[in-house]
Formats: sequence, C-alpha cells, structure tokens
Amino acid sequence: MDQTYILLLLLAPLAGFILNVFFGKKAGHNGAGYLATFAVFISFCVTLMYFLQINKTATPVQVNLFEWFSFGKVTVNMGILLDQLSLLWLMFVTGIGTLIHLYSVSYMHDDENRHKFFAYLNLFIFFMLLLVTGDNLLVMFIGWEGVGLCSYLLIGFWYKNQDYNDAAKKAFIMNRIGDLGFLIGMFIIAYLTKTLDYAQIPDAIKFKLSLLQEPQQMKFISALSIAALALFIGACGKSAQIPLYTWLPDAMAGPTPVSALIHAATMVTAGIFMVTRMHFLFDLAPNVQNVIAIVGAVTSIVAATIGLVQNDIKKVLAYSTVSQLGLMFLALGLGAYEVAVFHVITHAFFKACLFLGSGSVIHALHGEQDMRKMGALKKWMPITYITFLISSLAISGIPPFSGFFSKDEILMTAFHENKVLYVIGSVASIMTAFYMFRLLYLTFFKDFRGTEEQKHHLHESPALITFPLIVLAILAAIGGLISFPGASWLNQYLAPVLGAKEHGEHHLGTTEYALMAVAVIGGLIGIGIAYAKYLKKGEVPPADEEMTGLHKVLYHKYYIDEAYEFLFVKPINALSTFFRDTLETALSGFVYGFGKVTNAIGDQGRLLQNGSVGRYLFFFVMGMVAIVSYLFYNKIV
Amino acid sequence: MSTVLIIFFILSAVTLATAFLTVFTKNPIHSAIYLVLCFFSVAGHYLLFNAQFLAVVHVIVYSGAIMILFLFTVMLMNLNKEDEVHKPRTTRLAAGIIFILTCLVLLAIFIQTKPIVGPYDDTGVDYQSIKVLGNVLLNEYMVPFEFASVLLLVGMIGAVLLSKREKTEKK
Amino acid sequence: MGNVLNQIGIENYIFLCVILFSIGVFGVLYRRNAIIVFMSIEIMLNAVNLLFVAFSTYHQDAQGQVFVFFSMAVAAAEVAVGLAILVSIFRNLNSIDIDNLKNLKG
Amino acid sequence: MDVSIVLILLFAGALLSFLSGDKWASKTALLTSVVALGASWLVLCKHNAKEVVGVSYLWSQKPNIHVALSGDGLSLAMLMLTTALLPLIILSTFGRNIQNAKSFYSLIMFMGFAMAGTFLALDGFVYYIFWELALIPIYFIALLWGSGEHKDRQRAVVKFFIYTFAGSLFMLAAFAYLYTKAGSFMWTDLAKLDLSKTEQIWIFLAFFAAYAIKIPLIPFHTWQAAVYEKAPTAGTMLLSGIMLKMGLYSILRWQLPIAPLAAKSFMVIFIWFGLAGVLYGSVVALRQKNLKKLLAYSSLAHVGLIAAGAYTLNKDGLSGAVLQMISHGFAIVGLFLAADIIIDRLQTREISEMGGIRSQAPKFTSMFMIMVLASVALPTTFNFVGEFTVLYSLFFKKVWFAIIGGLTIILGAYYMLKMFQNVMLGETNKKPFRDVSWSEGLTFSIIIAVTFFFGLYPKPINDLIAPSIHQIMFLIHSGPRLL
Repeated sequence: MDQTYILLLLLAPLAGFILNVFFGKKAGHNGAGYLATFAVFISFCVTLMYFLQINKTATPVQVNLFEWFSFGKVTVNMGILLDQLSLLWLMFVTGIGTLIHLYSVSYMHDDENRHKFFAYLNLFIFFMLLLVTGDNLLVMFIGWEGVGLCSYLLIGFWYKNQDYNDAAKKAFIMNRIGDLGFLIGMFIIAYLTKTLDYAQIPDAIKFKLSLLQEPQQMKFISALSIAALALFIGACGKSAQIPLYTWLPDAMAGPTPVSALIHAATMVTAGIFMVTRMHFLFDLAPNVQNVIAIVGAVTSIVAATIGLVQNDIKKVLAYSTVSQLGLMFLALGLGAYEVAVFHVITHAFFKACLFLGSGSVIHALHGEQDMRKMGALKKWMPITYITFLISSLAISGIPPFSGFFSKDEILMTAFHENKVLYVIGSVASIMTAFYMFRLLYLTFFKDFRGTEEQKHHLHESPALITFPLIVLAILAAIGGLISFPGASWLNQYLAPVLGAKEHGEHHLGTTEYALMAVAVIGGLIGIGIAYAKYLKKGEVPPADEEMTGLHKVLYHKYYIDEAYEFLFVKPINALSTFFRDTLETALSGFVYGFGKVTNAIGDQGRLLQNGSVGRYLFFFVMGMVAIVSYLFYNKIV
Repeated sequence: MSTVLIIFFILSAVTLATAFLTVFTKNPIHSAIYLVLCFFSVAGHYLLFNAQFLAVVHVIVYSGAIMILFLFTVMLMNLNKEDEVHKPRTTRLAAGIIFILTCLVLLAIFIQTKPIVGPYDDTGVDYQSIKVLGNVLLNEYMVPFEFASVLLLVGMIGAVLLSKREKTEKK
Repeated sequence: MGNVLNQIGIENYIFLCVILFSIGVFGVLYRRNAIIVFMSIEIMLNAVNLLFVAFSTYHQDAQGQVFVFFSMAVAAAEVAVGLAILVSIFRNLNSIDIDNLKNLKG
Repeated sequence: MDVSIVLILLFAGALLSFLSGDKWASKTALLTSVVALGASWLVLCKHNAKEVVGVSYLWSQKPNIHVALSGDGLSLAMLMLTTALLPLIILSTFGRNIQNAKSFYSLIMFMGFAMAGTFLALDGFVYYIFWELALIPIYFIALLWGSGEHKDRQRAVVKFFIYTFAGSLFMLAAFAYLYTKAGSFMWTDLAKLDLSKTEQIWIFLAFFAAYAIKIPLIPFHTWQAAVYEKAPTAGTMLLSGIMLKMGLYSILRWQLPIAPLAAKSFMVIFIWFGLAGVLYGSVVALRQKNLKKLLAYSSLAHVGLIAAGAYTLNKDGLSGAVLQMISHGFAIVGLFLAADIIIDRLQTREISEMGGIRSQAPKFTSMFMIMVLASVALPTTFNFVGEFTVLYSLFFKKVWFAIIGGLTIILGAYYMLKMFQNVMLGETNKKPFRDVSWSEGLTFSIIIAVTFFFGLYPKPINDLIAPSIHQIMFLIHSGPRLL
C-alpha cells in the first residue's frame, strides 16, 4: 500500500512532465499549466496524508523500490524514506510548488513554450521529491543533480538570449563543482562504512569506532571529517555559499516563478537538508562545523553588503537569499539543525512570497526589473503591496512575523556559542532590513519613474497571481508559530530524526529577551535608515556610471565574477588554446616525425642506389667478405 | 721434388699469370686469348688428376664453346681496340684492396682452421672413368642432369630471343 | 697410378684456387668492360671447378666431378644468355661500359 | 547454436549487402544487422540459461592455432554492444545520399564482423587477425566516403592506418614471443604462463603500444580528431562507438591477465596515463571550433577515464570500465548522430556558424540535450553508473585519482554545455532546419531508451559480466598462475 502511495507521490510530477513534453502543446491554452499544477497537487495530497499520519504514529515509512546497482561492498537500492524531516521538506516543496505552479499559469500565459516550462517545473518537483525522500545518499544524489539540471533548463528558459544561457551554464557548472565534493564525500563514507543508507551509517560508524583503538579512532574520525567537508562543498554549490555562490544572482535570468520556487524556496535549501540529514556525521567533526559556521556567517554578511546597493529588484532578492542561506549555515555550523530547518521553512514562505510579488511587479511593468524605474506601485497594486510588506517585515525580523522567530533563534544560538558570529549575523540582519525596505520604498512608494507607456498599463495582477501571494503572505505572517520559543512544536517533531538535543531549547531568560529586543531594534534601525534615505529624502540610486568608491565595488559584487574569470576561466581557456594550437601540433608533428625520418632515410638510401653496376658489385663483394669473415670470425682471430 | 709437383707449379704459374693478364690487358681480344690459355692450364690440372674425360669436356666447353662466343661478341661489337677508359683511381685502389682482403680472409680461414689433411687415400677403385661418371650421372644425378638439359634449352631460347632485333620498335 | 695428391698436397690446390678466385673478383671490380667482367666471372667459376676436382680426387669420389659437369652446363647457359644481353645492351647504348649502365638508379 | 552464428550472419550480411545492389544495400544491411542482433540475443539467452555458447575448432596443428570463440559474459556484453550499435549506425545513414551504397554498407557490415570477431576470439592468432581486419573497412570508409579535401583526408586516414598498424605490430611480436613460451595461442594457455617480471613488462608494453594507440590514450591520440572529423559520420560512430572499445576490452581480456605483475608494478603510471587523457581531452575540447573534433576530444577524455579504471585492477574498476564502455558506446553514437544531423542540415562543421536551432527543431533539441546529459553522466543515465563505479575504483586507490578523474564531471559539463549553447541556442538560425526524420528519431529513441533503462537497472549487465570480471581478477591477483 505504501508503495503505491509513494509511487503516486513520486510519479505524479514525472507523469506531468512526460505528458507535458509530448502533449503539452496540444492541451489548450492553459492546459499544460493546470495539468502540471494538478500533478504537483496530487503529490501534495499524498504528502499531507503521510504528514498527518506521522504526526500520529511517529514511525517513518520506508519502501524499497528496486535494487539500483552495487559497487565495492555497497549495494544501492532505490529506497524511499518518509520520516519527519523528509515529510517536512515535502510539505513545503509540494505546497509552495503547487502555489507557484498556479501562479505560473497566469504568469507564463503568453509564452509560446509554456508547456515546456511546466514540464521542466514538474520535472524539478520530481527530482526534488527524490532528493528529499531518498533513503540513501546516492538516491539523494540523483535528485541533487536532477534539480541542478532543471535549474539549468529553467534559467536558460528564454534560450534565445545567450546571456541567460551563460547564466544557466554557470549555475550548472558551479553546482557540478559542488557535486564533485558530494561524490568524494560519498566515496569516503562508502569506503569507511560500506553503506550509503542514512539509517545504517550511524550504526556502522559506531560499530567501527568500537572496534578501533584510540589512535586509529582519531584517524577514522578525521577521515569522516574529510567526508563531511567534502559533502559540505557539495552543499556550498547547491546552496550558494562562498565561494560557489555567484551563480545564484545570475540565475535570476530565469522566469520569476522559477526564481521563487527553485532559487529561493526549495532547491537552494537542499544543502541544508543534506547537512541536516547527515547531522550525525557533522556532529563528529567539530572542525568542519566551525568551517560551516564561518562560511555561513561570511556569506551572510558579504551577500548582505552586495544586496545593499543592487538596483535590479530580483538581484536584491537573490543576494538576500544568499545571505539568509548563510545564516542557515551559521546555525548548522553551530549544531542547531532544527533552528536552521525552522529558518528554511519561514524563509521559504516569505522569500517565495517576495519573489512572486516581484514577479507580479515585473509582470505589471512588462519586464522592467530596474527599481530606479519603478515607484508608487502601491496605488495600482494593493494586494501585491500588502503581501510584499508582510514578507518584508518577516524577513527583517519584526515580530510577530515568522522571520522574527527563526532569525532570532539563529542569533540566540550564535550568541551562546560564539560572540563574533553573533555580531556578524546581527549586522547582516540589520542590513537585510535596510535593503528590503529600500526595495519596498523604491518600488511601491513615491512617484512612478517609468515611462508613460508603462504607467498607462499598470494594473493589479489577476487572481491566479494574487491568490498564491495571499496564501504565502499569511504563512509568512504566522509561520513562526510552529516553533514558538519555549513551546516549539518543530523541535519535538524533529526530535526522532535529530536526536535529543544536548544544549536543549533555549531557556527563555533575561538574556534571551534582551537579545530579542536587540534584534528587533536592529531590524527597526535598518528600516529606519531606509525610510530616512529613500522615503524622506526621496533618493534614487545613481545610474551605473555615476557610482563611486565602495558603492561601485559593492555594486559590482566585489568584482568576484571578474576575479573568478581571471583566476579560473581565463587560465583554463588559455591552456585549452595552448593545447589546441601548440601541443596538439607538436604531438602530431612528433608522430609525423617518425614518417619524416623514415622518408629521409629512404631519400638518403636512394642515393646509394645510384644505378652504377660497378658500385653494386663493390658492395656485393664487400658484403660477401663481411659475411664470410663474420661466419668464421672466431676461426680467424 | 717430384715431377708431378714441378708440373703442378708450372701449371699453376701459367694459370695465375694468364688469369692476371686477362684482367689487366687492355685489349679485349688479348684478354680473351689469355683466358683461353688459362682454361687450357686448368685443363692441364685436370689431366694431372687423371680426369681425362673432364679435361676434354672442359676444353670443348670452355675453350671451344664459351671462348668462341666471347670472341664473336667482342668482334661483333668491334671492341678490338684499347679504348676502354680506366675506372677512377680510387676505385682501382679499392678494387686492389678488396682483392687482397678477399685473398687474406679466405686464406686466413683456411690456415687458421688447421685442417687435418691426409693421409691421402689411394683405394685404387676406379672413380673417374667415363663409365663410372656415366653411371653416377645417369643414376644418382638423373634428375639434375635432365634439369641441366632443360636449362641449356632455356638458355638457348633466351639467347636467341634476346639477341633478336625487335621489329615492333620501328613502328 | 697413385693418388696425385700424395705428391702435391691439397693445400697447394686450395691456395691456388683462392688466389685464382680472388683474381676473378679483382677483375670484376677493376674493369669497366662488361665482357672482361664476364671473363672474370668465368675465372672464378673455374677456380671453384678446380677445387671440386681436387677434392674429388682427395675423397676418391666421382661426385665432385659430376658437380663440375653441372656447373659447366650452368656456365655455358649463363654465358649464352649473358652475352646475348650484352649484345642487346650494346645495340641500345652503343657501349658496354658497366659504369654507363645506370638505369637502376632509384 | 553458438556464438559463431553471429559472426556468420554478420559476414553474410556484408556479402548480401554487396550483392543486393546500391538501391537495396541499406535495407539489406539493416535487416541482416537486426537479424544478427536477434541471434546474439538468443545466444545471450542461452548463456544465461547456463548453456555453453563458446566454441573451439582446431585450425592448424602446427603452428597450434584454434578458432576459439569465447562465450563468457564479457565477450557477450561486447558482442551485444556491437550488434546493437550496428543497426543504429546503419539506421542513422538513412536519408543520406551515399555514393556506391553497396560497398559502403558492405564495408560497415564487414567491420561489424571483424569487431565482433575481436571481441569473441580467444585464440591470440585469430584475435590478431580480427583486430587487423577491422582496420581495413574503416580505412576505406573514411577514405572514400569522407569529407574535406581529398589530400587532407588521405593524409589523416593513412596516418591513422599506419599508426594503429604500427602499434599492433608490437602486439604481434608479443604474441609470437608468448607462442614460443606456451606453444599455443589460446588465451587459457597464455594466461597460465608463468613469466618472469622482465618478460611481463615487455609484453605489457608491447600490448600497451597497440591498445594505447587504438583507444587512444594521450599522447598517442593525434590520429583521432582528424580522422573523426574527416570520416563520414557512420565511420566515426563505428570508430568511437565500437572500435576504440576493442582496445579497452583487450586490456581486460589480454593485457592484464597475461602480464599482471607488470600491471601491478606500474599501475600508478598507467592510471596517470588515463587521467592525463581525462584532463587533456576535456581541456582541449573546451575551445574546439569544430563540432566533430570537439566530440572526438570528449571521447578522448571519457576513454581516458575508462582506461584509468581498468588499470586500477580492482573489481569496481574493471566492471565500471565495462559498463562505461557500453554506455559510452551508445552515448557517443547518439552525439555523433546529432552532429551529423546538424552538419547535414547546415552544411558546416564550424560551431561558430551554428546556433539558433532549438526554436526550429524542438524534438531534435530535446534528444540532443538528453545525449549531452548522458555524456556528462547525469544520474539515472547509464553513463553515471559506469562513471561512478570507475571513480570509486580510482578513489579506492587514491583520493587524488578520484578528484582528478572527477574533474571530468565539471569540465565535461563545461564543454558540453558550452557546445550545446553555441550550437543549439540563441537567436533563430537564418538557415531553415528540418526536425528529425523518422529514422533519426528512431535511432535517438532507442539510444535514449537504452541509456535510461540501464541507468536505472544496470543489474542485467552487471550480472552478465560479473563471472568474467571475477575470473580476470583471479588471474591478476592469484599468486600461483592456475586457471
């Protein structure tokens, strides 16, 4: 029975994909979209069913579909595991997925390739489900690479523009760098524990450790640490952490629903999911945890600073996503997995809402993304505005919206563990508040700065677009309740997966309340600055060429892309050109050299063959003498 | 020093001297005549061995047939002149060196191998009379003998064909 | 009549034949006239024949002499064909100088 | 019914295609190749039913030569690859205008015959004959039906012929030496030989000369790109899809079991040979201007990885190498088919002159995309299973090997996607582009089906080759040389 349901869960989006690929074009104007939405909705229903079930029974469901392949001493099954963690992820993947599909029906309604778009979206959902539900690392890897592929396809959806294709390619390759890390990590784990199943790895590690003496134990653990580090590199690629984050802002080239679904709510959190899944491994490797925490903190602050000055509405959101992901990794590095998961969920709500809101804006402005050419949209788009405001408040950490709870938990954890990281995280949060409200003010307030033509066409988006916005805004507003400080449903729910917490829940004391107050004040300060700058003074960010100093550096993202180009892409291309033009010719010449030498010998030998019979006779006689002397050599001497 | 030995030395001297002269004389006709003499002295050697039949055949084939052919050819080509240009000096020197080398190598092999020679058998059995030779030739060497005849036939045809003027080339 | 080699010794014949053979070789290398070269070849053949006969006597065996017959037959055929070739060469080139025969040049 | 029937059918196919005349040659070839595929399928079924399908006839007492054909899993897997790819390759030429078709298809079938023979032969002498026999048809195919200036083509093809032939001569010498030792050419006898280490090293190197050129490993690859470019695409498919597998297969079948000591002592060097090919091929492919050359270099990178896997001498390396061989065979044929379609439609080989095809030919784009994804070893494609296993075997030896070999997943994605972007995407091409014809679509569909089926369920192949791999492993690692 479980098998049927799980197949339904997995195959519904896949069927949607296949149907859309083959028949999508014939399915009427919005047929493809509704079909895709329905497919995801089926998955959502199945998920909901299991979610309710596990809330009651608290026993995970595991199904083994078939044996995939084996290597070394490891046999890999196509196994599906529905436990608390994966069901939680499934809930918001399919839930938000359904909403975004619905949104896309309207958003993409006049694109000629929309059936492809929905096919890709469905494929993405399928791979995401596989990623989340797989019961071993390799099945997760299928999903891991699969979502990367869908991300590639969707970023480059408007394939006629080669810049978009470049962005898609960049995303795929950056992800693949991480994937190599993931592979190496898997290899190490498979080598050490002879299994890749999540359920068996901890036992195998324990068993191995019990067999080993003290010095070998250290060695074993350091090997596992390397595995953890390698996996983390994989997570860096997928979840856009330093140094592999540069693809995510570029990925905004894709249609906005894609940015909302893949590059904000679901795929980019796969790294966090994986680390949470493998928490037992990371727990064994404190050094790696430190690395994760530091990388997360640095990413959050770097991305936040870049986000301060971006003018493209989606770019701001993209850097905000990177920054928020950094905060989640900070939490992961500190061992507070459930906190990270909490933030993933709230983030999914409000960031999806923000992206969809920005999509609504862009839709209304017919593709304009530059905030310098927006403004005063509040008047025309009230629903978009309100949902956007709620989400902005949520991401800025203003109570009682969801972001407040989750972000506050992260900062609190950081405060207890490491003060420096706490300060960095807090600064990043203040910046977040600033740039989100900068975005809000520039887009929805003051006067409209676009063309008359655009102004004429301004309108609130249709219901298919506003409905998901409203649902997400509600969730963004109240989502924090699932882990209310002191009485966290989420922590209890996840306890079977993540184990009993040694540091437990934060005891709500004076320090904690003080910290909350600090966080709120910080958020308000950020909002205040934005208010003063953009609403009070009515500033508009300068045009590209007028930027100076730090502003310019930030606007150009610290020139990281250029640095990568200079450090990696250029040298490797130069090497390639060198190989192609010089080394290939040289090698080829070397081989031809054999022929040439033979030819030359032949040419010289030809001269010997001068046709003179007299000469031939000479050689003949000399040869005869030589042969005779050779035959009787030992006799003569 | 027995008579036979003396005869041997005289014959040998004649053989070698005429052979040398054959090679050295400029006029081909003279060469041919020296060669005839050389062949006769070789025939003398055969007689010394008491191989009369062989000696006779030798004279007939070499001095008679082959040398006449040579002389005819020489005359046919009208080479009755000392107009041959010498080979370059280096070549001649090299030829000399190789001559000496060949001699030395062959002799050295012979001397160094220190063959155990003699005592010479004298079984008294007749082994080289025409009768015996005929028997051997036509029994034991029947097949080669026939082949030799075929060879001669082919040689004859070949010689005729080769020396015939080609008629087609005129066209 | 006893074995003549008792009085002469096979070594002397070997020396003689070696020298005779070498003279033939020398002639082949030394002269440009193809006919003389041919004659030198005949000298070499004779040297070998002579040695055959000498050893035939040494072993008191007719086989050596039989071989001489064959080699004579071969020599006769060879001379016939060879001279015919020379004649046709002479017809074409008006010379039988072997240094002029360079058509084999590769 | 044994494996020889497949060889006979293939040979008969060559004859029949020649006899059936230009008009019907392609159909005859397709039909006979499909029949051969069916026959090898039947043979495979028999093998799986534990029947002996190998044969051995005495050919000559002195020298001691047997016409021995192997019926073990490894050979049958390669046989299946050959007979499965042949109809696809023939199908891919449908709709093309081919001069003197009867000779063309006859040569293709003959090539299939020779390659199948190479995979099946268990007697070194017969193996060598088949090995060289395979060279002859491809020489003519590339020379007579190729493209480009006749002089350039001749230069490339003659170089290829002489180069590979020269390499093979070393192998012949090795076989001659082995014969003096064993008094037989039979694989079973040769593998039993107890050779000293020095002997093994020389024999190993002699085999290596033949295989490294055929596969090709760098720096012996210089014939490859030029020939792939000049040859007609069917020829390129034969070369890249099957023929270079001959070298890889032979490493497993001949080189390692006969000279295991040498393989063991120089393992690291030869793994580096393979890995260097991975890096070099990938890097060179990045900036190729010519589509077919780019695919040639990608092939260089992939076979480098396969060879590295084979030289790790562990079970994963060997079986991964076989899986990768088969998957690469299908993928590369698909890619070259795509390249051929583009070249046929646009009449150019320069990537810079392509682009903007996607909007004109959506079906073709999807199929090409899937082939590209298979080539970059996306999970659930067959290539992933092979590549993963090979990389694990490399990891088993040294972590660095796996990391360097793993760079292929990054660089491979880079050059393939770059190529795809420049060839397919962008503003709509000015030249009209016809979408795939039914024969091309069918070829693609079969390849895609195989790729995904074995990507998700490689067990049949794994089970098929496992006993052979086990046997080879035993021959390599067992101390006293007993069979």
